[in-house]
Amino acid sequence: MADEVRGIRVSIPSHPRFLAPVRDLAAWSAEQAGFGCEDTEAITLAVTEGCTNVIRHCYGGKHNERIDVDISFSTRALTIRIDDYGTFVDPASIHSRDLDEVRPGGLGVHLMQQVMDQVRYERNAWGGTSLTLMKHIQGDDHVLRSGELDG
Amino acid sequence: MADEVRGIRVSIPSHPRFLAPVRDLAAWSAEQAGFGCEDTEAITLAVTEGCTNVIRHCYGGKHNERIDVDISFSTRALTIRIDDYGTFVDPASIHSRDLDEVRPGGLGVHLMQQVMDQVRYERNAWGGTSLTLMKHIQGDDHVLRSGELDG
Amino acid sequence: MEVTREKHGDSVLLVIAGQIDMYSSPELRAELTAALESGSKRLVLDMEKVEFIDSSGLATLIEVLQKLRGSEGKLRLSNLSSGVLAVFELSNLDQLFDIRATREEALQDDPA
Amino acid sequence: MEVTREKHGDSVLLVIAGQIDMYSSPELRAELTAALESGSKRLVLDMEKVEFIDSSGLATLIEVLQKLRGSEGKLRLSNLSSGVLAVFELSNLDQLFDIRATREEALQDDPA
Ligand SMILES: Nc1ncnc2c1ncn2[C@@H]1O[C@H](COP(=O)(O)OP(=O)(O)O)[C@@H](O)[C@H]1O
Ligand SMILES: Nc1ncnc2c1ncn2[C@@H]1O[C@H](COP(=O)(O)OP(=O)(O)O)[C@@H](O)[C@H]1O
Repeated sequence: MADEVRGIRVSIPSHPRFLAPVRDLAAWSAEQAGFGCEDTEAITLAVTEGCTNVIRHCYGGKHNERIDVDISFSTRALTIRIDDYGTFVDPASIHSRDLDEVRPGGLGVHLMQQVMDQVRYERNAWGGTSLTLMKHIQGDDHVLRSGELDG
Repeated sequence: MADEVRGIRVSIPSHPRFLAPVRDLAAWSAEQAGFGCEDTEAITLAVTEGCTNVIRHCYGGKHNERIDVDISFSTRALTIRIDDYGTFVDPASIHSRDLDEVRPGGLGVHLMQQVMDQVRYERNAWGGTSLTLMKHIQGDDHVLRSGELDG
Repeated sequence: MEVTREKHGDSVLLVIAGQIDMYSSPELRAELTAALESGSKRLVLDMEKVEFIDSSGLATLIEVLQKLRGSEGKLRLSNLSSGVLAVFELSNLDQLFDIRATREEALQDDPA
Repeated sequence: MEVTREKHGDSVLLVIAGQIDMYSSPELRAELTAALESGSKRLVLDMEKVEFIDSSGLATLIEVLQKLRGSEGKLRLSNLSSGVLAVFELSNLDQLFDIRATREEALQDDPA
């Protein structure tokens, strides 16, 4: 249980309107974890791309399905897990376009991979897809030190 | 399912550090629902008081227990449900102090009752307490109209 | 929440910014205690930049009033936004506290 | 997101503020389309107040480039914050777009 609540979990409808508050939560979490401005922007970008892809590809633009975003802190990394309730998609089929072939779209996965230390797709307990985004905290100037959240 | 996701649900650890992001989410939700500045402040106050009481009275100040905050929109009201995983407390035992007897504390329940249209305590499915805070939207200048969230 | 402390003659001015809730109240309490212990008889809290206050914040301020009771010390609040003032009013505390419109007024001596 | 449109000689200047994501991109697309249809050959997007852009925003801008291809129309971006510029760079788009440091520079005619 203790581990389970070492962070924030938010569930939103699959409507793009809810991307902004999720981004705010991710930014707040990144700042609490001790990330600087640049890394915080990177994290909000990645979480936006991950959720956008769920709305677009998993739910086909339907606005009232459920997306769970789980943000967990440790002293060494921030990990964001994005869970959908759709069908599991083979991670091999999820990849960016060739950057030289300029067209609208096809950049989300590339951006996530560029700014995060880990981007991993797995099947979740509900048969949908779970996307894990992880970024290491550099240095030791972070705010949330080991044990600080203990009761 | 459609009804279930007509809003945001956030789970936080019972650490006062997490009151601010919950307040931000509540403020965002109130603005989306069409509440003005004053009502939005009222709603953030009530949700803060509700969560503070859970941390203090239900979890005795322990920081790593779980609190769920469920924010749901309708065209006529904003409803915030705060669930704890403690033991159910008889609502009759939850009341404010006499306002004339000035002492630190004892104002949270009073403030919630002043600013919300409904403040209701119930036993939840986990045997803990569920606090429902509801406020009606006055007029019809609200943003989230019926159906706008449908896919 | 951020608190800055300035000496103004007899008074100590605390300029408070941000949100006062269960998380920041202990820090506010520490700042208020330090100010009281600095020997000043008059404490002025400028609250222009306070965006939010809840009952934990009110409790912290009531504690100061109670500490000052029977002493010559005085506590004044200034510059409350309408939202913050509303929380005092809803709690019937707007009459209990000495609330002034401006920082200058709060720092002024009362006519003896 | 907020967009304001101004006519500057030959050019249309769109000042964009806020966040560009999947939610606001359709509105940005509509504003860009309206600007293109107003008959102006040159479009300048001032992005000083853009706090966030994601791949939906990039896609919307690439669409404009593609519409202008083969015509005399031009698209220029100005005043990108370092965070917004980084998203262009990460996508190898900083060379594709005509990005200028200031709004004035973006509004200037190129030497013929
Ligand atoms: N959550 C998802 N579920 C299913 N397929 C996905 C998901 N995310 C990405 N994909 C697949 O990976 C491709 C690349 O995604 P991305 O780089 O974000 O570009 P875009 O979404 O603009 O196509 C998508 O076109 C889609 O086929
Ligand atoms: N979530 C809760 N669980 C158990 N008891 C509660 C809860 N919330 C409030 N109470 C009871 O109601 C009383 C009044 O609460 P409140 O008006 O917020 O003042 P305070 O928390 O400062 O005592 C508390 O002292 C407590 O006994």
